[in-house]
Amino acid sequence: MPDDFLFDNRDERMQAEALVINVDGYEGPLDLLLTLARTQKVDLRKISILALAEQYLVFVEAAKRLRIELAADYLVMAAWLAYLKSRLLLPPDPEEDGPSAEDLAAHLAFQLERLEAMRRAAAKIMGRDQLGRDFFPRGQIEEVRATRRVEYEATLVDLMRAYAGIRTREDFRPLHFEREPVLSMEEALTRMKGIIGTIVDWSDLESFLPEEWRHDPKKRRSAIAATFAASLELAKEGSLELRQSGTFEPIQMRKRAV
Amino acid sequence: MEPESLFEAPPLAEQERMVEAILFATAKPMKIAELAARLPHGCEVAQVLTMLQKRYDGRGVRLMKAGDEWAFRTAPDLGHLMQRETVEQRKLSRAAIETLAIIAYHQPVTRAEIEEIRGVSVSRGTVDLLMELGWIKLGRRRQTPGRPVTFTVTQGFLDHFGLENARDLPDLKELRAAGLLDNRPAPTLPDGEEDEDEDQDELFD
Amino acid sequence: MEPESLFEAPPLAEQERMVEAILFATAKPMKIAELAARLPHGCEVAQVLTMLQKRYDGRGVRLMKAGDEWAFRTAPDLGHLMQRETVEQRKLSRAAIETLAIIAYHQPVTRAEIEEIRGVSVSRGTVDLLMELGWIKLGRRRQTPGRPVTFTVTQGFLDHFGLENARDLPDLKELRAAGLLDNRPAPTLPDGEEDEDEDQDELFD
Repeated sequence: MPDDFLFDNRDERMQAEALVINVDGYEGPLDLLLTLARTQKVDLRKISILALAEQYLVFVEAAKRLRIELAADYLVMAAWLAYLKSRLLLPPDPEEDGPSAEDLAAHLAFQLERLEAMRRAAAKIMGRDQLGRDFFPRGQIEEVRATRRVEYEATLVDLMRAYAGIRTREDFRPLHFEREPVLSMEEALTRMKGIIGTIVDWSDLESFLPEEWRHDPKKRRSAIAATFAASLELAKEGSLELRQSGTFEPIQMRKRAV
Repeated sequence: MEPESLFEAPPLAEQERMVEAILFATAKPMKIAELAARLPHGCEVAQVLTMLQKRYDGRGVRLMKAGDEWAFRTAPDLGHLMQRETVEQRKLSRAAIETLAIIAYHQPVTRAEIEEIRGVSVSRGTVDLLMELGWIKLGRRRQTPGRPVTFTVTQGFLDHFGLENARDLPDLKELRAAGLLDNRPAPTLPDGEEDEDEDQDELFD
Repeated sequence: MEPESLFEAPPLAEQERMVEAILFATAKPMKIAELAARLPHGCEVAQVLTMLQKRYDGRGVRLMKAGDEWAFRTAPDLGHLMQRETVEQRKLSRAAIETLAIIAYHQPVTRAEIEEIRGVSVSRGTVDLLMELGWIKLGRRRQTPGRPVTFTVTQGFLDHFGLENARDLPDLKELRAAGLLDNRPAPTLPDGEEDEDEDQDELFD
């Protein structure tokens, strides 16, 4: 690209130099392009993208001449604009696919117009009345006192389950045998062994029943049977003598004399 | 020299708006002199305050004077709106629900009878809680030695549990039929542990 | 079952007093549901708010709606009286202001879209600051590859700038009619370089 093409407009070059000094003031290449576009002093919709691309390239060239380091994205944009410019100037290449140069230019114009619109909108938003600057909230806030209320939950099912639980707790006691109204022979034997030494004279078997087993008929029968079986066992051992005067007569016992 | 002094004070209605806005936004009550310092020269602050007080008369907010300071305040009858109630859901303790169940099924019932059925003593805390909830109340004294008080359930209890009548409560057989009695013991509590705690509670009551 | 439901709601005038008192007591805008939770059952909160808004129309204090929240605020034309209440406002950077505007007009918008509009990357500090100010928040993830997060403005933004609604943004209709709020993707260059960059940005979100 010939130099004189870039610098054919002296005013433009001077303008680019003036802008380039301020390079830190731009928020990226798009911002710079927008600033350059404004120098065209036309509606953004009527802007010449070709002219804008040229302005930008002049800017970059000026920066180079002034030995100002430009961030990479400015250079990427310069390369892209150089490409766009060549596409815009040259007749369309039928071999090339992708968007036309006009599409690319139109999109750039759209981007500039949109950025401009957002800037204006931002300014309008910031120009609105603002809370804490133009209008104000209540200054004296009354604290809301928080009170805590406990609400107890209980459903009918809970209630019924609880009751059922109580009434059937018996059912769920750890397994053990209830003491049946039966005196075991072992118990009777132990007991008899303890008292056998005191039975010197013939005595009725029934007088040796444990006190708590004498009254309830069921228990009494069980105790008689057990005590009788125990005394038979002791007779067999030879430590006790038994006698009965007749059928259904009282059974008597005494210690066997050694 | 302040430029405002060159101009007439704004109309009273405008002064009223101004004082209203200042008193609304300020963090603390303000004296007439402080208000005047914020307003254009020549404002009739005292008069405006009276106008404003009248305007808010009977509203949800009032312009109040405390000493020589003025402030907007919530109308005293609406103070209750400034309380936010947080409701915490809590399960009734097993002791409480069992006691309640026994009272519901056996009413009127004495404390001794409840204890006999539960097999453990009933803490005062439990009875108090059930009373507070409005689910049980004192019934007639039992005409037996010592004339012990009895407990019955209340209308509130019936409402809460959706019962017409305590007699509508299902009996054991129905409970079992309803599957409410699975043949497993209730989650095992070591015997009387919970109630020991309760007894301790009672000591500290 | 709540006992209040058994009673009729208080008369509208009384409801108006109540809402007035509640809103006067707080600096924070409140939703209708929040108000309703503080009022007796059956109150016509929306209707009452409209009544109250009318009552305060033209006063020094106004009832303002921001999104679905309501708050009393001083009339903007009286701001000059309130200088002493002014909290020193942080000067927002141009980047922050523009980013805010882009989010407001294009919401929900992804970071990549903001960058596309501004032509520069969005610094994390900018987004953080706007979040901290309570003016923007995360929206739903975009249902596109990478599921990028989106940003939207908040109720706090509306409240701060006295907007009843995001639809009330300045020039919104005109911008939309001009197609400037369209999501018009860049024509893809043959090498697709630009889009790769965008995707990468998204990966780092």
